[in-house]
Amino acid sequence: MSNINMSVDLNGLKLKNPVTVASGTFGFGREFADYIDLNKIGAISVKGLTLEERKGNPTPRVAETPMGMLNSVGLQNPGVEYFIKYELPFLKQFDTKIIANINGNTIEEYCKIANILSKTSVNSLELNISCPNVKKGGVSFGREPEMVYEITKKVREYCSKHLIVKLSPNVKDIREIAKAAEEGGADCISLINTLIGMAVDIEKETTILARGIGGLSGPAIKPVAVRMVYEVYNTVSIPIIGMGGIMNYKDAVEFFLVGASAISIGTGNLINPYITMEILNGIENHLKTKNYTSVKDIVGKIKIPSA
Amino acid sequence: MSNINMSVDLNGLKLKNPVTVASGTFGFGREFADYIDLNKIGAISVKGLTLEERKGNPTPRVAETPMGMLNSVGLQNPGVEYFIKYELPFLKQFDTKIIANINGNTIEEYCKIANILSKTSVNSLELNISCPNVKKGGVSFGREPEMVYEITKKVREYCSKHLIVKLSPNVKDIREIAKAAEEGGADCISLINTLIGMAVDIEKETTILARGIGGLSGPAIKPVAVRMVYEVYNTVSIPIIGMGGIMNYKDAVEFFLVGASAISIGTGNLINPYITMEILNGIENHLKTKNYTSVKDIVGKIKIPSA
Amino acid sequence: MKRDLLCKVIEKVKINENIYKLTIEKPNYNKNIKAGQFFNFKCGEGDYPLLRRPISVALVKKDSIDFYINKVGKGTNALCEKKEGDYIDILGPLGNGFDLDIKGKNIVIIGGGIGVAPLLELTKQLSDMHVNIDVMLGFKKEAFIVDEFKKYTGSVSITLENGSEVNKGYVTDLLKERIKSKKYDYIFTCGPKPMLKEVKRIGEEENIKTQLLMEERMACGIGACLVCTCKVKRGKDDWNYVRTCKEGPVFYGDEVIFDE
Amino acid sequence: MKRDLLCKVIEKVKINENIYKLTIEKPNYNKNIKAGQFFNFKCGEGDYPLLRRPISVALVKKDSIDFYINKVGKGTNALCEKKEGDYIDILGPLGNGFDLDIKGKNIVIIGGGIGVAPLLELTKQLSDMHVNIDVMLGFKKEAFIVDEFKKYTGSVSITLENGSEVNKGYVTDLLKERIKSKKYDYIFTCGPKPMLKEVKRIGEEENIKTQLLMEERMACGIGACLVCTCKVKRGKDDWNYVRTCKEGPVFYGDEVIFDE
Ligand SMILES: Cc1cc2nc3c(=O)[nH]c(=O)nc-3n(C[C@H](O)[C@H](O)[C@H](O)COP(=O)(O)OP(=O)(O)OC[C@H]3O[C@@H](n4cnc5c(N)ncnc54)[C@H](O)[C@@H]3O)c2cc1C
Ligand SMILES: Cc1cc2nc3c(=O)[nH]c(=O)nc-3n(C[C@H](O)[C@H](O)[C@H](O)COP(=O)(O)OP(=O)(O)OC[C@H]3O[C@@H](n4cnc5c(N)ncnc54)[C@H](O)[C@@H]3O)c2cc1C
Ligand SMILES: Cc1cc2nc3c(=O)[nH]c(=O)nc-3n(C[C@H](O)[C@H](O)[C@H](O)COP(=O)(O)O)c2cc1C
Ligand SMILES: Cc1cc2nc3c(=O)[nH]c(=O)nc-3n(C[C@H](O)[C@H](O)[C@H](O)COP(=O)(O)O)c2cc1C
Ligand code: FES
Ligand code: FES
Repeated sequence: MSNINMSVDLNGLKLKNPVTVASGTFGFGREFADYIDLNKIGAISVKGLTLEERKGNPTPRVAETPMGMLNSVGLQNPGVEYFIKYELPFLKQFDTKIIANINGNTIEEYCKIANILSKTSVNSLELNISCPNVKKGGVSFGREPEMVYEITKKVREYCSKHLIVKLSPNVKDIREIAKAAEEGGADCISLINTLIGMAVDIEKETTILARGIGGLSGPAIKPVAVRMVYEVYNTVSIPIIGMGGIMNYKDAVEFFLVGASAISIGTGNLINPYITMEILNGIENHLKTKNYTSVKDIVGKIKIPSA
Repeated sequence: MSNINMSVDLNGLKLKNPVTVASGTFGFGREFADYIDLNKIGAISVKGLTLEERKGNPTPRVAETPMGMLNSVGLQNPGVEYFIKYELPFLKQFDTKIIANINGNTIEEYCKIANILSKTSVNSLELNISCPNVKKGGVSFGREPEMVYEITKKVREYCSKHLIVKLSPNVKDIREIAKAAEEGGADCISLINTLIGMAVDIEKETTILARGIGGLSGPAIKPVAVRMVYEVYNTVSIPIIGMGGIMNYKDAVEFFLVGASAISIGTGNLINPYITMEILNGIENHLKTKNYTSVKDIVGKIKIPSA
Repeated sequence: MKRDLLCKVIEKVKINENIYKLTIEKPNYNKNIKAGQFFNFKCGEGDYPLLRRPISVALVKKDSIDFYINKVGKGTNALCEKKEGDYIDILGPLGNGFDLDIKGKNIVIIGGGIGVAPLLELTKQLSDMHVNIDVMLGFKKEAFIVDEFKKYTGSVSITLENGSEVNKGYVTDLLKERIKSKKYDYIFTCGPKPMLKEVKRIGEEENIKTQLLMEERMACGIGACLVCTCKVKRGKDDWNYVRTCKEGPVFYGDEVIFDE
Repeated sequence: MKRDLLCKVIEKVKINENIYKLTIEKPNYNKNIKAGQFFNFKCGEGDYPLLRRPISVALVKKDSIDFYINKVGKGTNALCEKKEGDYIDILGPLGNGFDLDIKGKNIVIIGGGIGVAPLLELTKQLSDMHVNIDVMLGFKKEAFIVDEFKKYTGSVSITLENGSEVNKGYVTDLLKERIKSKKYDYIFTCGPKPMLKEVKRIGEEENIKTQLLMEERMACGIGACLVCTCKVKRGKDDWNYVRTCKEGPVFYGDEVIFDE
């Protein structure tokens, strides 16, 4: 397989391969070290971090939907200081890039956490302005271009690391949001976060999730994700990490073709802990079969038949 | 079954039962008359109409996605005059309500068609400001509250019939859109239309749909639809026709519980032409088992466990 | 009213690595089935995969129907997992079927790949009409159901794209060859799009009426959703999209516009 | 490194209308399986249904494991459709399992409904430790696997919610009755939430240590996604959400907070 060049450069963040894992679906990596060699992953985006510990939302936090799942974790995490002290050293043992997914109730909190993490060995910060599972902050920062521009610009001032902005699909026009992030100073864009959804237990006449709404992920949302990556690719000039329902190498290739420079696997990890390795091999084989020499060859190559 | 009251009043439009069929998935009814008794359907929303005939988009117009489908029909229809002359008389043979789904490139066109149809025997007009499959008009009218208010208000002036406004889920906040429709003079709201999506043929490196993007429907979108109906129910006081991925009576009951007064079946018709009758029976049985006497008893009854 | 029914798989035969024959009990309503019609199959268990898959009627027997299924994806793979005794939800018969109200005595039937399947019932029905039928079947590597065709006509020829010298080539080349010495009144065909295009061209060149069985991605199969359109001529300079599942899947060669 | 594996269904036995026993080949890595652990099952074909379903280890044998599956929805129904010889993708063993490093000789094991399944392996393992085990099993209408328990202890009692006068009632009532005359050192339990709550209460009241096997909706089953949380005490006045799939599914009665 060595003759395919799998490395990608996400505008300063160099990955040995384009297969990364999505925040919230890979914990801090520990659980997966039992199944796969973490050295072989392009990058790991860790569970969303906040300044202080968060307990998260009440249980039940998950509901299965047709080819999708709703989660309502609510950013449960031990806080950024705990992460730096106890989780980051574990992760730094591996030859992979560490992306810290950051969250806050206010812009100031985002800036503070960016500042703190800029002094650590994480390789990139991922500004999560798209979490639907918290009362304050979260997706409310990600739905208006003006707000996205402002928060990106402010955080940029405190972030000396590579900066990714993670976009919410719960918007009117993803292009204007992506443009705002680019103008605000993002080095890279990741998308999509979850769609907001709800599921009902018709016997109990309650929502299945204790909190009512949750974030929809998995194959069900793939068509929306692919469309949004396509739109953003044709709007901004910074690279894109594409995600949303990737379950096999074919799904991954769809994302490269519409313009993602790297892909991220979320829900797929929860179903098959070996999935990253299977997809990595699958992509390489596909490129080989089609006589490409680098994964970069197919990024954005899609054609629209009637265009 | 006769002891359950299934009739609903959608703010002036009285249906014998709350099971209706969604525009674009039931043609003008003819094809289904071979399978079911159209007299037993609450209402039929016909294929989207325009002033002039439309040929629609190039083929392929359909792609299957995980528990969903993308369509790119592009409002192919014979034009409103043809409809009135050749299709409406057929439909009026049946004891069901006829909803004319109307579309235009400009507000003027919407008004014109509303005016024309107001003089016919259709029972309601459904203002479709959410079609993702046309270049002009369509969803672009449905994404900003100001625009929704304006078009609803203008069309209202020309529409002497019951007026439904059909909302797009491709928005930032469905509540403000619904509010705008209500303020503009809508009698009723229907949602959701399709999410915008894309699917890729990785061998050919083209999109599967000739036009690239299409509208995502089916079970995959149900969690988004349920959430939006819930949000809108808690925002406006006009009734809601809920739809998006309803495949069985359980799905239908989810929609009632979150606030829909009637439900509409779209993609389900394409998979099972008997589905409306099966769902109608299923709803009645469910209500019986739970000792309700009317379908209205469960509308909006949902509880959020942690609230 | 029509009823769609769960119909029992009576027999399943592996034809080759990729193709299975399913013999399925006839739905128990009294409905004439025409050659060129199809059934829309629910392939998996429950709702997944979501859409039905159209499969042509290959042979209508007294109480059952033969279908030939080529495994190409989720749906056809799931179908080929069905076992004898299982029930399948098949909706149909759907579509127009071949128009057998034809003039002329010399018929040629040209099939390519899995597209040969619906031509079997056609050959059977035509053979009852006492016309001369030449059947030409083209395959990639391996022929199948040739013997079935031979039950209805003595003239069955085969080409293989990767064949030996005797029969190597495209089936349309065979047609072009034969046409030099024989005057056909009618061509019926089904197969991959490039083949249909070429047959249409030949028909127009030689002034022979053609009927093409067209494949298009479908959803409902009953004419309700308008996703399966085929571009056809309308009047002199105009065109129209019509439903492959309803106005088709069989079209006259001179009405179809192949420009997409 | 662990490997999840496609494991063969060796035997399938219908226990009653709703419950099946699946005996599945052991994954071929060398891993100790503890009572109270579970495997996370891929139930359908391919990707549907999407999430795995957790099923407790009921009995570990030399080369195989018994699981008892109660059909309640899509996933468990699909599992019960599997046939002998089919392969299932099972990930595990997962979770902490029961803590068998216990003090005291008098053990009571209380199970309700399908929750009796994991208690079988527990009973077996405890029986090797030469302690006294009273097993009390509660069912709605119909008891099952009672004979299996009898292989490991002479004391197995049964209650049926809809039973005859002899054994009618809740299993927790039986426990309350017995406790009057017998001093237990330890309670192990698994079953519906209201039952667990009641057992915890009794344990606290009587000052008997309890271990509860808790069920919670899961996704990954390996501790990565934090959706399966259980509310437990932390320190004196604080609490925390911990992962049922990783820190559990077995918790001490005195740590669990039942307020949701
Ligand atoms: C009128 C008609 C008759 C047909 N008769 C036969 C037959 O007798 N035997 C047979 O093996 N096949 C036949 N086909 C083709 C068959 O329907 C497709 O191969 C099948 O739908 C592919 O489904 P899949 O899930 O296996 O593949 P996938 O590629 O996973 O299917 C994905 C989607 O694309 C659609 N699709 C993919 N390929 C085709 C195609 N070639 N034509 C139409 N839709 C397609 C599917 O229906 C599905 O919606 C016929 C098609 C039509 C339109
Ligand atoms: C640790 C553990 C051990 C278990 N052991 C067994 C066992 O040995 N035998 C057995 O029959 N069942 C057992 N269960 C319950 C079993 O996992 C559920 O009944 C099953 O997941 C339901 O799936 P379904 O698709 O049939 O039902 P659906 O209702 O269609 O499932 C929908 C979703 O809800 C979840 N869900 C529904 N009910 C439960 C439940 N009671 N617990 C957890 N998740 C649920 C499903 O996992 C799925 O994600 C166990 C559960 C846990 C957590
Ligand atoms: C259980 C769960 C927890 C998640 N937590 C986070 C999070 O903390 N931060 C974040 O940016 N995204 C979070 N996400 C979103 C994912 O990173 C990803 O954007 C989304 O799930 C879409 O990808 P997928 O369909 O492959 O899962 C979470 C998703 C899931 C399923
Ligand atoms: C093939 C197809 C055509 C459609 N055409 C229209 C249309 O003309 N007008 C309209 O308002 N909605 C149209 N829709 C949207 C549906 O009416 C419905 O809002 C949507 O499909 C969601 O419901 P479902 O998931 O039950 O299909 C169409 C949907 C499909 C699948
Ligand atoms: S497939 Fe629906 S109209 Fe042909
Ligand atoms: S199910 Fe994912 S952490 Fe427990």
